[in-house]
Amino acid sequence: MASIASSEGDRTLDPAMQVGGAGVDVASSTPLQHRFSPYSWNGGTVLAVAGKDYCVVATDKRLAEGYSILSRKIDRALQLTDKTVIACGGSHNDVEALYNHLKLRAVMYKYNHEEDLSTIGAAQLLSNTLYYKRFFPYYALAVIAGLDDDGVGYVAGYDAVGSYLRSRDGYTANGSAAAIAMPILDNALGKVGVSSGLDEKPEYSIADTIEMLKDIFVTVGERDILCGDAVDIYAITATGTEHEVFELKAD
Amino acid sequence: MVEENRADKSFPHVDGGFNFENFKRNVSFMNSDSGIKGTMPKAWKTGTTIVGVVFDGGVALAADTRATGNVIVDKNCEKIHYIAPNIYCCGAGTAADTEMTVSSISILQEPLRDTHDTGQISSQLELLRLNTAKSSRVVTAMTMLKRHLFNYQGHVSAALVLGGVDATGPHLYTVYPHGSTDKLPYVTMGSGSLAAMSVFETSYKDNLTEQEAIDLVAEAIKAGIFNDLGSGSNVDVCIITKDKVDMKRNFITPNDQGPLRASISKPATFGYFPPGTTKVVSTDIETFATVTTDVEMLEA
Amino acid sequence: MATVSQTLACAASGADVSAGRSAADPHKHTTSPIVTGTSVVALKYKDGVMMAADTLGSYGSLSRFTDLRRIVTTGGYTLVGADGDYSDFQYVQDILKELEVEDACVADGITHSPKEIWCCMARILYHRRSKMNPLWNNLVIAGFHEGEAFLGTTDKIGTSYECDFVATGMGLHMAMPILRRHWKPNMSESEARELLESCMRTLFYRDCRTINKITFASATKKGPSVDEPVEVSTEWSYQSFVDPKAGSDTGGSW
Amino acid sequence: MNRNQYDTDVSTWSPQGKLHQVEYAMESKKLFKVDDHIGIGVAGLTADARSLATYMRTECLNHRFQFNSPIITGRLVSDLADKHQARTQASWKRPYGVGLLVGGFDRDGPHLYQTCPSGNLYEYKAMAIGSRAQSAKTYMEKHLASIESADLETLVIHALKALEGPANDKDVSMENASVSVLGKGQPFQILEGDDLKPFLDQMGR
Amino acid sequence: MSPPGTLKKGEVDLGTSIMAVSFGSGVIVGADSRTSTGSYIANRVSDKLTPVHDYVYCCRSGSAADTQAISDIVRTQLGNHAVELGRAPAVKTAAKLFQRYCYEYKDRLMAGIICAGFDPVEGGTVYSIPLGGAMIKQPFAIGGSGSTYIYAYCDANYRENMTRDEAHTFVKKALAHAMARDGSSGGVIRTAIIDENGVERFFTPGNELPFTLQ
Amino acid sequence: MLPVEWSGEEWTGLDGAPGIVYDLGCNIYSPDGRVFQIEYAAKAVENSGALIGLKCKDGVIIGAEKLMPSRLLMESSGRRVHPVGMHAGIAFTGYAADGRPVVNAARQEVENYHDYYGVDMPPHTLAERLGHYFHAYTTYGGYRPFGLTTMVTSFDEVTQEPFLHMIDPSGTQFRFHGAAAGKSKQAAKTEIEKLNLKALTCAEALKRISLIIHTIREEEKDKPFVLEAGWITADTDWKFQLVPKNLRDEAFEWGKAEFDKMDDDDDDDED
Repeated sequence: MASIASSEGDRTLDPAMQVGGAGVDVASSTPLQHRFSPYSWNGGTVLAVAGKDYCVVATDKRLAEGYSILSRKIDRALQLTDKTVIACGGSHNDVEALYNHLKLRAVMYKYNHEEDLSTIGAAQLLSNTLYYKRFFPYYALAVIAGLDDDGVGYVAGYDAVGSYLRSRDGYTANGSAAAIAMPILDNALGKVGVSSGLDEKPEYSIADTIEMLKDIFVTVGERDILCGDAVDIYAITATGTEHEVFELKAD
Repeated sequence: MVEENRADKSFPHVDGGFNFENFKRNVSFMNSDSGIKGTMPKAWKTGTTIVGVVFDGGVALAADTRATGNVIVDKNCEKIHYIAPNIYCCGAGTAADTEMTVSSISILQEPLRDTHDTGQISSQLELLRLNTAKSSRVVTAMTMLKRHLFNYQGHVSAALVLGGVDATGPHLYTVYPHGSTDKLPYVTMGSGSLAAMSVFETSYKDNLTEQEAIDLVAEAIKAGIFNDLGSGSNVDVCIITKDKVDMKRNFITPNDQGPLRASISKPATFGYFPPGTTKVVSTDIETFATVTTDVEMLEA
Repeated sequence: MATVSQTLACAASGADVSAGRSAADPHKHTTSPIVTGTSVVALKYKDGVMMAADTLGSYGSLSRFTDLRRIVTTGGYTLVGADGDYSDFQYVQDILKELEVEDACVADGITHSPKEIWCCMARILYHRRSKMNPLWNNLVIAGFHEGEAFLGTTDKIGTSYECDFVATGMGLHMAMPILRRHWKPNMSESEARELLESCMRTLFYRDCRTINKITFASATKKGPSVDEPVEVSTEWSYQSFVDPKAGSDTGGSW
Repeated sequence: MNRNQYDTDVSTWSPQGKLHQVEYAMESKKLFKVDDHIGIGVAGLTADARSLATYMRTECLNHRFQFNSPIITGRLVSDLADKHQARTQASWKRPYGVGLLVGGFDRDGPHLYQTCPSGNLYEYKAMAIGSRAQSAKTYMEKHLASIESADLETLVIHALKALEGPANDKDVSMENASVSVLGKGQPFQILEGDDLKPFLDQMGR
Repeated sequence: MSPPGTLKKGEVDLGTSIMAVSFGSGVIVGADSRTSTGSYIANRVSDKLTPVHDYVYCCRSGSAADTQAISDIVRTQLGNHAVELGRAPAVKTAAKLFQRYCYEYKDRLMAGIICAGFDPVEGGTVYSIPLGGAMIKQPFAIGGSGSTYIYAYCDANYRENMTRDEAHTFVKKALAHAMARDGSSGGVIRTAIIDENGVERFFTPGNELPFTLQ
Repeated sequence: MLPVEWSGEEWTGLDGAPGIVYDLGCNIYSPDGRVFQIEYAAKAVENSGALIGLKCKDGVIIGAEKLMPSRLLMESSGRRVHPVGMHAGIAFTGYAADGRPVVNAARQEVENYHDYYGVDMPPHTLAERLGHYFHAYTTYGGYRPFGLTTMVTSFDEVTQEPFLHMIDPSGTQFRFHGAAAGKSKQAAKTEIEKLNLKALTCAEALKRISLIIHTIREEEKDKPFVLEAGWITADTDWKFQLVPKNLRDEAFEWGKAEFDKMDDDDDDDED
């Protein structure tokens, strides 16, 4: 009987992995035990679109872990300056740590330079900050959105260790549903690599862009289980940043 | 002794039952450093919240309608399966396993026929009914399911809620992938089972009316839908009483996107593929055959 | 013990959490819980915040310690509840005590607000996870300060968020659905208590690591307080519980 | 003072041994933001003041990082005074050559502190430091009741008048004065140049 | 694959306290009612007392699937055997059948079984068939993960020639203590008394247990 | 501070006369075996407000006279009495800026002790540790001694009573029934000796301290001061507590009134 008792303590405490159905993973037979992981995968989808004098970035408010919803109303975006917003999917603890660090750096920058960090400067700072932890990375899938020094919309996407690229076509996606959102953006806005009508893509207004992003979130929310509940939308123009929350379905 | 050991090594000792060598092989593939690592095809899961409750004179079953692979593969799938005219079964786990397991005992067609045991399972419920001229009993279906799953030692990943009404009254079971069963007045299964159980543990009472049972199972499924990411979309309900089965497909649709979509005034050009989006590189039309139609009137 | 400020000074600089040095040193740290507590459940209501947890300290599956208090008060406004490893929670309590003494010594009439304590705890837990030496707890921090109820939580890797109601551990799976279904803003004290009892009852039914000896605590404008443990009522008398084979003779056993 | 010949660049010493450019730069910076809720005015060695301001800013940022809340001014200035004091007790250090007026708005209301090179720390209802502090103090003592009950606008005018002293012996102007304000719902802000016009107008300057 | 003697991933566990005691004219079997997967209680009122013949019961611990399957097989075989025999089979026969399967398939099964019953030759009889498939006759037997907590209690409190009521109280109290300390045991206490008159079943609800932790 | 300065050639007194160099640092003894720096530090204390500590029937109280040199000062400014743990507090008089590092050191000691041993630091240990701390600053040439006399009170869990200790700039510490420091400490001691401490409660003692301070500062009674106090009593659950303002104000007024009465009596006597 002793082995019955002793087999108890070793097994995982996560019931979702054990209850019949979803927890039964035929392909895996690794022994179940406590192993500490400093990371979690909390989802988070970020979409950003840049216009000629504006930028819109949207990210959902669901904090998920495994099959559970921890919160339906977290803030995934950081308004770093009047004209720069950063948003990340990934491991939320790292995302928040990254934000706290960036906030600190932005304030220090302002003390030292007596002006706000520019979007392009912030983009480089974000890259450096991520790469600084190259061998114990921040699990943060970041998008930066804002206006560049000329007042033109700027969006860039990052990997977790700081590689980044300003989007040539002015849109990017990162995080949980990026893979299914990107083709939609390509279709709506992409100029590179689309076979016809290269010059005929319409210039959307900031209002249209916001509506478009809402529609994309509704759409990907139907296919990505981690994406849902609500979206934070930040619209950045020379006069400042406007914030709006758009509800999604909660299942 | 030495001789025997050597023999053991050359010829793995299998004394009856099933052979799970392929399973072991797959695991070693998954764990090896070769290119296949992590690339085994991923089966669709039914994520799933499924529940059942016994009420005065019948059984109520219910399920959500989300199926998940890498993405949600079906937003409105059916998880309440027919077993017999008086018996239905909700399935959770790997979609293929639940569907095949259920159908294999419910109809003549036998997708799982192999040399090992379908000889036993081939005496399926339908045949049994034809042979005995009696309606199926729930305990029979339950026993067949548990035998089948026990034989596969958990590798057939089907977790079931089985309910029905037979000559001895209403019965409700859960069947676990390894082949154990429980008989209870209220049951839940799947990744949303804990959420759904929380509803039963706070709201169940003995001698529910049919309407109370319907409301209760719907509420339990909703708890799964809104708390478990593996479950979602709509609520299907199936009411089995002595004389009839009432399948309420999409009984509740709490995640209708209509109002959300309607609230968006998206630009007309968005989401629209204008003719010519896919560039025509060249055009070449060749006539293979000419089809003519001659209609000849027959005289009356 | 490093002081709070020392601990956090490192966290702020980010310096010592940078490289693989600490990550590659797994044998030094205990990375599994030993004496454990299960779910903590808490919610906001009209007068403040209410919290509940049972008093069991499990040792594997052994119900070893039967009177562990896993909700404590700290400062003038705050309740802290914890699941997970009890020794780590005691360390957390030492840190809380330190903050409390600091406030008392400065004696400027100001003590740390619940939100500050929540934030501080999240930093500490994140800092420890970054050293691959986690404090194995989910912490629930609740309080009532300057007329407002606060409720926040952080897990062992520092994932933290504010909320109107929260449940940790098994509670995340079984109490959260109940709370999401029945919680509403401005519940009365008795409604809130009833809802918490309903959560704790369900957890007692369905979590192997519970006993029916539960502490309820609240933080209101009168300050934080933790009650002595009580038993919640349970239901075992459903007809088919009493006689599992009632109404049928199946011939078999199931 | 006639110092114009020698104040064109930073590398020219005046006959009195002063670097006017540097001093002008310092003069223009007697007020520092430390956080949204804390500002300082300094009198003495500006280099020391800068170093202390940096220290205070870092402490504020660290506190925000740790607790996500503004530091309590009294606790910050206590640490600041400790820094002053530590410089007075060892022979290989020199005291900070600067005194600070620290204004802060905490959850229990506004506070005004003064630190001294000695390490002494005081909390005041109103205070002045620097070369012409005595006349300002005389003014403020005289108008203490009015200062204690003043709204922000009146307070700014009191501050400007205190700079002039009770005898109005020197006029303040948009060029030679700046005022920093902070309070409830009012993050630290420096009023200078045109910002001061309405106040000066009201004072009839 | 899981190592022998442990549960397979996702398998349902009877993590259990079970017990059987013989008294002069019969036996008493008892069990808790908790079935768990991990720390989730999948069934809080399960029935781990399973009849295999008119006067013979088994108490199941270990894998729910394995023990249900074994007891099904044994019940079937015992039934056939009884028909052939023309009278009720001996308890020892039932235990022997359990041993047969538990021993033969010891590397694939997780089953700890107590087989107890009444027959006219031996009276009330208790056999323990622990993991590995031994078969040991005992005046009383305890089993399952919860049993480790009550060995001393049972040693101190078991007496030969207890009356039926004394034995019943002994079983319920011992199980309550095991359920109190073992996180994998709990719920209600189900007991059955088997003697020459047949089987009588009893139910002690979870809120009326003779002992709970205070 | 130093009474001498370096002329470039030799040490001279401030008046230009040849200086005495024995008092420049703690590492120099005078020919008659004194360390002048310590004595000078004690001077700083003797120029400061009074500090009075009493061990009473139901606890320990320490009261301090805090001078208010400016109308613009907040009353709470420059506190002389500080908690250093839940069960301990200290008060000081002398060179005020030196007080805070001592308070911080005491807090660190108390906290570390509790962290390490899991129980509160006993009073005599706290006094000893602080004494060492003071003393350390009297043994190095590079440092100057603290210009402070400090009273320490803390509660002993074992004997279930609060202790009163006093530490002077040299680091010398003793336990007292009643102690006084600062300006006119002799006069204060005389007054303390008149009290029946075994019968006095802390609440009563607060008033007595007020009266003593009013009495001994007769010379400068027009200079405003604030009465500060801290106590550990049965009523505070043996925790150190700063005496609430209303009680202090009440005691202040009582002391003032009593003193005025006595003063009047004296005047009458003289008539």
